[in-house]
This record gives sequence, C-alpha cells and structure tokens, in this order.
Amino acid sequence: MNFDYSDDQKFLKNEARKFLEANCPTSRVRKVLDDDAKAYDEALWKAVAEQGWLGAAIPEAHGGLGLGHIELCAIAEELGRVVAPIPFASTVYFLAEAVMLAGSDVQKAALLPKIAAGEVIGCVATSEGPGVVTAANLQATVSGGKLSGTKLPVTDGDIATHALVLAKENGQAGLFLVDLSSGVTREALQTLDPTRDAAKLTFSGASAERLGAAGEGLALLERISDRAAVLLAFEQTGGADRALEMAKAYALERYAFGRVIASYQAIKHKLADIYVKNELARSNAYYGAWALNTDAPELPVAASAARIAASEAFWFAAKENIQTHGGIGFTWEVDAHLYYRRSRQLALVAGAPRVWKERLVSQLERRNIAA
Amino acid sequence: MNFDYSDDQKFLKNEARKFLEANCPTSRVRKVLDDDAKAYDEALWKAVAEQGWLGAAIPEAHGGLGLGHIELCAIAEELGRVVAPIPFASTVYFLAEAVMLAGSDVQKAALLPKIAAGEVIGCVATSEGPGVVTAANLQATVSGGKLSGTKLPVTDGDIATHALVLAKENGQAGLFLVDLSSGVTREALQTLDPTRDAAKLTFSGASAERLGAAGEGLALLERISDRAAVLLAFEQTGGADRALEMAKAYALERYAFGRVIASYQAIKHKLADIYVKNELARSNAYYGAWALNTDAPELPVAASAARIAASEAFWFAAKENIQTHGGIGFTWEVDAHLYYRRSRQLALVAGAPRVWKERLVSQLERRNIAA
Amino acid sequence: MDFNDSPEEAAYRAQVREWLEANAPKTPLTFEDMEGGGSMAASKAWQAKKAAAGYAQITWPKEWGGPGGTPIQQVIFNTEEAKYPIPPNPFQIGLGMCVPTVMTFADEDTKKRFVGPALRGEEIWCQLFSEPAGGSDVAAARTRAVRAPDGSGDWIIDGQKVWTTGAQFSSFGIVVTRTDPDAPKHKGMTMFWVDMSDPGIEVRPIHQMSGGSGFNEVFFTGVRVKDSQRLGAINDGWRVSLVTLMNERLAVGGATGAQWNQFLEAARQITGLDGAPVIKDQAIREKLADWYVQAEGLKHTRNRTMTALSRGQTPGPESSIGKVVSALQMQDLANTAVEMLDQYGIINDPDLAPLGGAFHASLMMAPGLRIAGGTDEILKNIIAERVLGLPGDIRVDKDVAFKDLPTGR
Amino acid sequence: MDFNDSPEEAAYRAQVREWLEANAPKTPLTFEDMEGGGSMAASKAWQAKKAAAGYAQITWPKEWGGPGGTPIQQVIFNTEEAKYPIPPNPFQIGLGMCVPTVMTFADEDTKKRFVGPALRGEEIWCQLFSEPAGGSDVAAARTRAVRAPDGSGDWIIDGQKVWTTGAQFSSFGIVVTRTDPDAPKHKGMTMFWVDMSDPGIEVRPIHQMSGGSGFNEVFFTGVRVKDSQRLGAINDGWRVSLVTLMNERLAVGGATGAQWNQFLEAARQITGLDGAPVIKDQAIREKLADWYVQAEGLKHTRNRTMTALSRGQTPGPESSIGKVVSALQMQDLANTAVEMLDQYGIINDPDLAPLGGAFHASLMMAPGLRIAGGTDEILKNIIAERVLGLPGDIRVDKDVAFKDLPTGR
Repeated sequence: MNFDYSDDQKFLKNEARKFLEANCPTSRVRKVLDDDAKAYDEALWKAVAEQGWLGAAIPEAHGGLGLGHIELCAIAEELGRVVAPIPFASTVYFLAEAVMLAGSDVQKAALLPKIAAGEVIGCVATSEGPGVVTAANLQATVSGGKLSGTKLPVTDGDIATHALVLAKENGQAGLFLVDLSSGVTREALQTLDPTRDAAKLTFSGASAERLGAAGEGLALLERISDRAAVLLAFEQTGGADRALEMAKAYALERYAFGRVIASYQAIKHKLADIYVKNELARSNAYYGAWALNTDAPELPVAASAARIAASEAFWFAAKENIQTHGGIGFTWEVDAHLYYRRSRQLALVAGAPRVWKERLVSQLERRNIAA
Repeated sequence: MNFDYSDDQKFLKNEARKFLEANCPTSRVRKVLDDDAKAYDEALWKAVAEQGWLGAAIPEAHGGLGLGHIELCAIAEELGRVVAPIPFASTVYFLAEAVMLAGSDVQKAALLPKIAAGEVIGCVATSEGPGVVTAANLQATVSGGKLSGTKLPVTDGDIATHALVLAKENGQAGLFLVDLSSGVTREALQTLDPTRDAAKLTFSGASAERLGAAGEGLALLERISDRAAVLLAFEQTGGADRALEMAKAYALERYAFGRVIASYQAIKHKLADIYVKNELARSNAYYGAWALNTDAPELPVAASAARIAASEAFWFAAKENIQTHGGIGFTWEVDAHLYYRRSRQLALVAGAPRVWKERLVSQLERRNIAA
Repeated sequence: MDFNDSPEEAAYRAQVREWLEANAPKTPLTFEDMEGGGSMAASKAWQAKKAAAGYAQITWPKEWGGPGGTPIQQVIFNTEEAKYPIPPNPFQIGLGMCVPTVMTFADEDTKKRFVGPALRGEEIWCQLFSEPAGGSDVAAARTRAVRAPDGSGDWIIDGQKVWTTGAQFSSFGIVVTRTDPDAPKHKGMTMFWVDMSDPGIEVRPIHQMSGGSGFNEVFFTGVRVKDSQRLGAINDGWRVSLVTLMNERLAVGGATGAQWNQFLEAARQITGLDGAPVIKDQAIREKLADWYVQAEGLKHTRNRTMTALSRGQTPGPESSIGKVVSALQMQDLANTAVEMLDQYGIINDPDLAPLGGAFHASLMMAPGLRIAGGTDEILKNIIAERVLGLPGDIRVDKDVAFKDLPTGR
Repeated sequence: MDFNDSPEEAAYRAQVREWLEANAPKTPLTFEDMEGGGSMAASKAWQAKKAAAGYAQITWPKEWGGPGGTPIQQVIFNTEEAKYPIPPNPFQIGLGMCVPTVMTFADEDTKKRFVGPALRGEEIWCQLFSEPAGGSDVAAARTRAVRAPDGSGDWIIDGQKVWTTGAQFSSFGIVVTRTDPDAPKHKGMTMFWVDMSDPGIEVRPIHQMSGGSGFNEVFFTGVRVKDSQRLGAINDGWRVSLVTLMNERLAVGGATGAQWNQFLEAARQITGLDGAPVIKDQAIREKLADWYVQAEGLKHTRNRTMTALSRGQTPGPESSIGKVVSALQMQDLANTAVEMLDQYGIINDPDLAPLGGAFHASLMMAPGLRIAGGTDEILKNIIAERVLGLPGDIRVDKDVAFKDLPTGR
C-alpha cells in the first residue's frame, strides 16, 4: 500500500510551497483583483515557467520535465493554496493534456515545448450561454477549417494564444484546436473572481484544426475534462486547506467574552466539519491522481468523485472561514473573500458539480449493470 | 391579524392536553407497542369518542360537535404529542373528510354519526407495492360494484370497518367507499411503528360505492389528502414539540464533565435548530389550518407546505432527541424511539415528503405562470 | 384563524391609507433625483411629513412627541407605507435605539433639544458600540474615556469603533467607553452621546467583499465631551447599553436578496443536464420546495408575531428565528442559482447575468448577512438561552479586571 | 501512488494466504451450527488456530506470546482473513484493550496466568468503564470500592456499569472504581480486574430500539476482590484507564448497514414520481453521488492510514473521521430508501421490504451508531482538539472533590 506522495514528491511539493510563499503572497493576487486591466500576474507566470512547472507532466522529448501527473497534482495543490492568479489550469490541465491525449505529432511538437516554456497560453471555449452545453444547443460551427460563433465565458480568453473550442462540423460536435492570432475578437467579461479573468470570444473564420475523430468532440472533451478535473481537485483541496488554516489561526487569536473563540464548541465543531470534508476531498483526489497517472479505466469515476468532493469541500471551507472571522471576514481587506470567489470559479470552470454528479451516477449505473 | 388559536380554541387544546396526559401516558402506548396482537388502544378510542373529538369537525346535524377544523387541528396537535395509538387519522382525517367532501346524503347520514360515535373505523387503501401509486400501475379493479385486488400497506386495515380504496373502473382510476364486513381478507403486517398497525387487504368482490365522478379518483384523493395533510401536520408538529421538550429536559438534568450537557454549545445549537424547524412547521401548519377551515383555493399549496415542513421538523426533532440523550436514547426503555418511529409512520402514511414536494412545485409553476 | 383586522385596526388602516394616498410619493426616485444628496433630502422630507402627521414613531408616548400608538398600528402603517415607492429610511437606528436611550437617561433640556429634530429626520443618530476587538461582545469595549486633566469635568475619548451604520451622515451618536479598566469588564464602562462633527472624530467607510460600504469605522482621537453628555452613571454603561439593545425594533423584516420565485423564473429559462429546462430537474425542484416552505414559514411566523401585537401581547420568541433562516437560505439559493448556470455562472455582469446579477449579488452579500446583526452562532445561542432557557456559556471574564483579560486582535 | 505491496508485504501476504487457504473455514456457519453456543465454539476454535500459528495478535511482542509483527502485517492478515467466512470475533475488546492494561500493570504471575488463555480465545475479557451517570465521561465513575472491614486488604465493590459489550460471555473484566470521593474526580479512582463469575456480579442485557441486545448493564453488589487484583496504584485509576483507551485499536473498520450500491439497485426497481423507476429522479441521483463520494473518501482515507502503517509511520489524524461520517450517512441513506418506497416504506417485514429489510434495519441501528463508541459531538470535539489543536472545553470539575460535583441522573 503506497497511497500517498513519495518522499521525492513531498520534497517537490515543499519546494513549490516555499517558492509560492515567496512569489505569490496575497498582496500579489490583489494586484490582479484590484486592477481591471490586469488579467494575470505575468511575472509569476514567467517564474512558474522557469521552475519547469508548466511542463511537469510533458515528456522531456517535448521540452517538459517528464515527471508524471502525481508531481503535477502536488504543484496544483500548492497553486490552489495561494489562489495563484495565472492561467495555469487553462494551459496545463486543459490545453497540454488535450494535445498530449489527442494531438498529432506535428501539433505536439509545435505546442508542447512552447507550453513548457510559458510562451503559449491556453483556454477552453465550450460554453455559449447560461446552462449546460449539449450537442443539441451548440451553435459554433467549423466549416472548411474556419470557425465562426461566439463563446462565453472563456476563462483566460483575453490572454490565450490557443483555444480548445467545441463546435459543430457537418452537424456533429467536434473539438478543435484554434490559433487565436487572427479571426477572433475578444471582450473582457466581469466575473465573480476577478483574479481569474474571462472573456467573450467571437470567432469569424479563425483557423481550426480538429482534435480526435469527427463527431467525437463531446467524448474527447469528457476525457480531457476528467484529466483536468483531477488536477483542479488538487487546486481546490489546496484552497480548502488554506481556508481551514486561516479559520483556525483566526479562531485561536480572536477573543470573545474573555476566551479565544476556538474554545467555543460552535467554532470547534465547524472547523472539525471543514476538516472532515477536506480529508474526504483529499482522499478522493489521491484516487483520482492514481487513476490519472496510470491511465486507469477507473479514471472517469475517480475524476468525478474527486471533483465533486473537492468542489463541496472548498465551498464549505471558504464560506465557513468567512463566518469564523465574523465581521472582519466579509471586508475587502481580509483575504477570506479571495478564497470564496476562487471556490466558485473553480467549481464552475470545468462544469458545475451537479453536472459531474450526473456523470458519476450514469457511470455507476453502467458499472453496476456490468458487475 | 388573527393568526393563532382563539382563546376558546386554546381552552379546548389545554383540556385535550390534560385529558391525554391522564389517559394516554406512554405506558399505555407501550401496551400496543409490545403486544403484537393489540392493534390499538380500544379504551382510549372509546374515551376519545366520548370526548366528542371524533366528530369535532362533523356537523351537529350528523352527530358531530360542528366545531370546525381549527378545533380539530388543536386536538390533532395534542394527539401527536402523546403518540396516541388509535386510528384517529384514518377515521377522522381521511374517512370523515372524504364522506363530508364527496359522500352522498345517504352516505353522510349513514356514516358520519357512527364515526362521531366511534363505531366506525376507517382506513385508506391506495398503495399496492413499493413506490408511488399512479393511474398507470394501479391494479385493483371495481366491476359491477365489486372490488378485487390487493392493497398494502393499509394503516388500521386490520381493525377498520370501512375503507377508502383507489381502484380502476372501466379503465379509469376511481375512489371507492368499501364496507369491510365481507369480501376481504386481512393479514397483519410488520411495520416500523408497531403502535400504529397496518395490514394487507385482499379484496375479492367486496361491495364498493364510488365517491365523486367517474375517472376522477386521483383528483378526489388529492383533495382529501390535502385536508388530511393539514391535520397530520398538526400531529407531526405536536410530536416534534414533545421531542424537543424531552431533549431539553434531559439536557438540563444530565451532567457530563461536571456540567449539565445543556450548557454545551453543541447541544444548545442542536436544540435551537430543532426549535427553528418546529416553529417554521407550526407557522406553515397554521396557514394550512386557515386554508382548510375556509376552504380557500390556496389549500393545495398550503397543505403541501404544511406537510413538508412538519415531516422534516418531526424527523429532525425525533432523531436529534435520541442523539441528545446519548446511550440511553437508543434503548427500548426510553420513549425517544416511539417518536422516531412515529415520525416515519406519519411522514409516509399520506405519501412521502418528496411526493408532496413535487406536488408543491408543480402548483407553484402553474401559479407563477398564471401570475 | 384569519388575516382580518379588528374593527379598530381596520379604522386605523383606512385612516393611514387615506393619508398615504394624499401624501406619499407616487413615483420612485430617479437616478438623477438621487444624485448629490437628493436621496437623503427625499428621506428627510418624507420623515418630516410623517412626523407632522403623527406617523413617525407611532408607539412613542406623547411626552417624546409621538402619538402614543400601539405596536400593531406601527405594523399597519409599515405595511401600507411599503406599497408606495418611499425613499430609504436612515433614521431607524437613531429613533429605535439611540434616542430612546437618550430619552431614558438624559435630563429634560437634552430631551427637548434632541427629540424633535430626530423625529422630524433633521438629525440622524448612530450607535457606536462594536469595536475591532469585540464584535458581539459589547462589553469588550476598549475605547477609553478619561477625565480631562484641566479639572473641567470634561472627558477625553480615544479609541476605535467599527460596524457603525450611517456614521457618515449622522449628526450624533451614542458611544460606549471604558472608564475603569481595573473593574471587571461589565462594571467599568460609561455611555456618552457625542456630536459627530466634533474634532477628533473620523469616519472611514468599510469596503465590503460585496463592493458595498454600508458600515464604517469611527476613530476617536482626543475627543472632548462634557460630563453632561454622559448617559447614566459613571461605570454603569453596561446597564445603559442593555436599554439600547432592548429597544432594538422587532425583527419583522423579511429576507433580502433573490427569492424562490425569481429562482423558479430563471430555472425555466436555463438549459439543464439533458437539454431540457433546468426546472425539470427534480433535485432543483426539491430545493425550490424547501426554500418555499422556509419562506412561507417565516412569513407566517411574522403573522403570528403581528397577531400577538394585535392582541396587545408581547410577541413570542418565534420572532427571533428570521435572520438565521433567511441568511443561510440566501447563500444556498444564490449558490444553487449560480451553479445552475454551469460555466456561465462565473459572469456577474448585470447586463449578462440573470435578473441583472441579483443571484450573484446575493452570493456576495450572504456572508455578511450571516454575520451582521449577530452571527448565526450568536443567534442560536440567543434562541437556546432566551427562548429555550438553556444555561449561558461558561463565562471566564466576569470577575477579572478588564485590563487583566487575555485579548487577541 | 499505487496500491502495491512492498516486497516484504507481498511475501507476508503470500505466507498468510497460503496459511489461510490451508486452515480457514470455507463455508459459513449454518443456523444449525450456530445454535446452542455453536457460534462461540467456532469463534474460539478459529482463535486458537490463529494463536498457534502466530496470527492472533500479530503486533504483540514475544513476551506476551505474540510474533512481534508490524501493524501493516496485522492489516494484511485482516484483509486476507476477511475473504473467508470466518466466525464472529468476540475477543477484540479483551485483546485490544483489557489484556494490554493487565500486562502493563500486573505482576509476572498474573501475566502468565492470563495472557495465554486470552490469546487462544479460551477466556474473553470485557471493559467495565461506562456508568449510567457518565457515558463519555469515564472519570465520572461512581461505582465504589472500599476496603473490606475485616482487615484482609480485600476490596468490596458496589455500583453499576453500563454499555458493556460481551459481558454475558466474558470470564474476566477490568473495572474502574471510585476509591476516594473526597479527591477531585480524576484523582480518586482505582482499577481492578474481576472474575465475572464472582458472586455479586449480575449481567443484564440492554434491549435496544433496534431489537438487538449487544450491550449489557453489569451490577456489582458487595463484590469482594483481592488487593492483588488491583491494576496500578490506589487512586491512580484514571492514568490506568488512559492506557486502556490508548490501546483502542485503529479505526480501520468500515461502515455497517446498507450502502449506496444497494440503494442504487433498489432504486432501479421502485416506481418514482412519474411512474418511471425512481433511479431516474435527479434528486435521488444527486444523493447517490454524495454517498458514493463520501464512501470512496472514507475508503481511500483508510488507504492513506494503511500507507502510513506500511511506511512504519504513525497514521495521521485522518483515521478519526470514519464513524462520524458513516453513521450520519447510514441514517440519511436508510431514511431516503424508506421514503423512496412511499407508503410501502412503513413495512419492515424482511420478507416484504427490499433487501430483506436492510434499509429498515439501518434506520433503527443508525441512532445507536451515532452514539456508541463516542457521539457525533464527542468525536467532533476529539477532531477539534487532538487533530486541529483547538482548546479543550472549559472544565469546571477539575479541582472539586468528586462528592461535591453536581450530578443529574
């Protein structure tokens, strides 16, 4: 039984924590929060590229470190702790994973080294409006290799160089790799987490290369989303842990009625509840990491469970962290709301938890029939 | 604004409480619980009839007290407090209400005085198996005024003289009044609340008179159920209040670590949570009572809300009452489990809360469109 | 059990309706109206009109300038008034809590000076109790008041208050200060009224995570007040503050933010899991049912409270459950609505988000609503102790000199 | 991150598998087998076999008759053993808690007398700590032990214990008594071992709401024990009991009762709101997802615990979350299943209810599971204090003579 980070992985994780504590304090995050014109922290992005993190799971042959996905999970957890304001998920969890999973040799050679070097920023453009995108309501269209249509919201759409776009081709949903250097107009969107910007992208004849087979765009998107979901679950777990730490630290230093508030059962049990949810999320995330790293057939189920547990845990931790802080907790000056916002951003960016619950149960139904 | 019992109603309620404290201590309830052969407390049933409660809402012309439904609600609340082991709901909330609502003059004259006198016991036979009964899966059939089919569970089916039976006639669902003196075999069922017995009824040519118009059985059953739901909500609220009182009394006398356990926030907040749910249930029940008493068009919505709130409140109060008691709470000797059982019996007897939630929301949808 | 007025109530309601129809504004303020203090001017004008007609503080006795009416009359007036597009009411904390405290403890001249202008909306009051070191714990006040060294009998106040609603537009405030740090915490406080324009008082708005700034910090730096501004005896400020807090108006207000019916409307229009509108989703339907039942429960709980008032009784403890239920519902409903939008849920631009971003606004307001005016935890303590009669939390700070109490930030 | 054995673990597992295949029962006990004490006889026979082969208490040192193995070896053995239809294990409380306490505090002769028979399953032990007046509060014990008046040095024990698992078939027990009521509660207790067949000890089963009787009350009436049966010093019983409680075995066990997959199966077969199977109901599906995710979370939390054992580390605090999650889930899942049956849900006859009444059994067991072995509230306190390092609850009973403490029933 070996169901934890190895010593090497723990070392890497620890180094990542130290690096981010030095390079991504919340004062840096607030620069992106407070400045509408600033979509991400460019300096941090460069530094992270220099650390090699963008290519952690990219093979050495393509300019990456070739470490594997457990190491990437460890990094994701640390990025989540510090609510890093960079397009890491869009670029690494989605674009790089998509290219590694379904890209041609040419595409891999062209994109992966640039991703590892921080020269390419990715984004995922699937949503076109309120609610769930389906094969039936999908509007964007690719014809003759040219994409037209409107996508919103697209996280990191305002700064991305490349997009994964869900669109119809010959009436069937496909997933396309789109170079954003032309044929697209971008409009910044106002979102609930200004530390992670999003845009509306309007395509008018942008060049689009299909990934995977014709008509299998939704299936491929699910496979990519499974991979991203595991990595996002680590970011969420990291965020949830940090929220718990903040709540605990405050509860231990704040006095009410002559006692630290951490001595009241209402607070003790609240923090215990957060702890329990966080540990369940961590355990589910570990199993997702194992499935991702070994490309196990359990990945879709494991990824769904990891995403559901992590989304729930981060939301609970983020909102009860504010509650534990009392009045000061809902002020702009205190960092608690950064985690509240990020918990919502991460829960929605790859599809809402309820969508994942449905995915999970349909798979359990099939598995139970098969068993 | 006059949204509470009147002084007269409070007096009646208080008298009912005193009567039941004297005549229905839990030692009496346990006689039915522990004795498989005992389906109800016959002496209590007779005493309750003598009090006139069975005919509280039955017009004087039909042998009742003609008091109105608010008074019946007050009595229901008190019966709920003492988990009375008698077929009051089956007889009064269902059978009497059904006859008053849809019975012919002949039926009213024949049944209502006997109900008021305690000579008739009713039951409702709709369910035929696990899950929701629908027009499509209904099997019992009436042909030429004769009923065949199997119904289970039928609460009080082993002691009832008359049944309300949902059955098909000419392919359409109808609601029938069935005299149980012949054409039926009864088999006692083992249920989760042995203080309220139930049976399986197998009909083979029992005489059945249709209530209401042909093919409108489900609609009529809904109207009757709305009325019963309000009355049941008062029973449930009464039970929930008693469970809270038990929890509070125990918490104030039980010491742990040198303090009464009522001084721990975990217990204080638990009891506060029960209190909040109970008050929300009471307020919803009052609105249901108003709608029932005035035959208001709001009744279906008000009854649904009353039933949902009361079912939830009683369940929560009953289970957290056990929890507050700690070890002794889950022993047979302590009365907490009587309320736990009854909370489940009452939540299921007129359809599970989720069925009522669906009814509520479909009505809100229609209302919202109409508005 | 009905919703009818008694004959007296019906008569009062008819009189109120007639007066409102003749006097209340018929159109909401426009954005232009509200600019440059226009909103406050409208509020003050409406308050003056109400005061002149005896509708400003209906339950106030004649000696305080009120008509000496009943609580149910106040409720009737509020209900009828709410049917008109009246301007905001910034007077409630002053009239409901501060001025009654002044009335109770001040001398005749002071009463004469303050009651009229407050009632007519000419002067607004704020309540300066909470401090950074003690939110719910009013007796943790550290703001010092010491006698001026010049022997004048004046007091010098130094310290900081926080969560002060309306401080930026208040003329006066009542402030709890620490006058004897050697006494136990409840026995060394003194209350004063202060002129908010005095030198040394600085008001800074608090920037909330929702973007709003409804609260302020108030800094006292060497603020000099006369001994005649003292309310109650020296070191008796805790008892005085209890009078203020007991005057908190009945919590008959409803929840704010987006409600179940708005959710239902939105759910009709959003694509769900299988391409059908999300309102067809049974998980969503059950949540809707729960919210509806809670909201109806609160509404009819308020009806029970009003019934007690109508019968001349003191409302039962059921009136205390409102905020603890509605704030949590607000957070859950808003979050469910945002998640129902799926990826689109991150967009909170009022031009793009459903209902002009009302769900998103609720999501950002809810954490504050769960805290302001008593946290969920404090409210449950209050229900447990005052309603159910359970013991108070064990107090370790009762018999210790204030200065020796452990403190954090 | 993988689920593989280390080479040493793989070798041990292979050895265990070989032994089990040669020695473990291959068919479950029939009802006939179990009658008339047959179940207990089978349990004892299997325990004796394991003891002879060095698999009874794998981590016990050689001086106690064990093989001196590692915790992960015990886990491996348990995992492999669970694949066979082995009889119930009534030895765990004795071997896991009581006997180690005896080993720690008793003299060499006592050790020699007790260790072998216990290890071989010949003698069963029970733990007599809880009392009616103090469930979670072991130090509230009122059962008195006083010196016999005859000067023999013997002790006379009077009082009542409760929640004693296995008392009815135990040969011996360890009992916490009050020996100095004038001392503070933690400082006046003394521990003894007792022979359960001694006159004056009466065992009565506790009838639970679920119908079961897994626990007992044990009454002590003038029970005479020798001073040599004392474990540890006089009035040092609290420290001795801590040793017992620290020996509580690792909570690596799973939840009992009906699980999500049984719910899923049942939901396929039951008619839902619109006549379709209830599994199509999205509210039910979301609940299923939540239960699955919780159950998987617990399963993989146990994997993390085992990883720590495998690495020779002390497992982290995550192992403490199991029961608080699974007991609540059991109650919620069972109740949802029963409600899913609609009116039919009241029927708990195993011949008629789904899964032989398993959901109904869970519904009646869950309240006990949420309490036995530490209530939800006590477990959350433990997580808050031992895992998160938050302060303990304020204690009012530390420095007061036991006889002066307020008590209820």
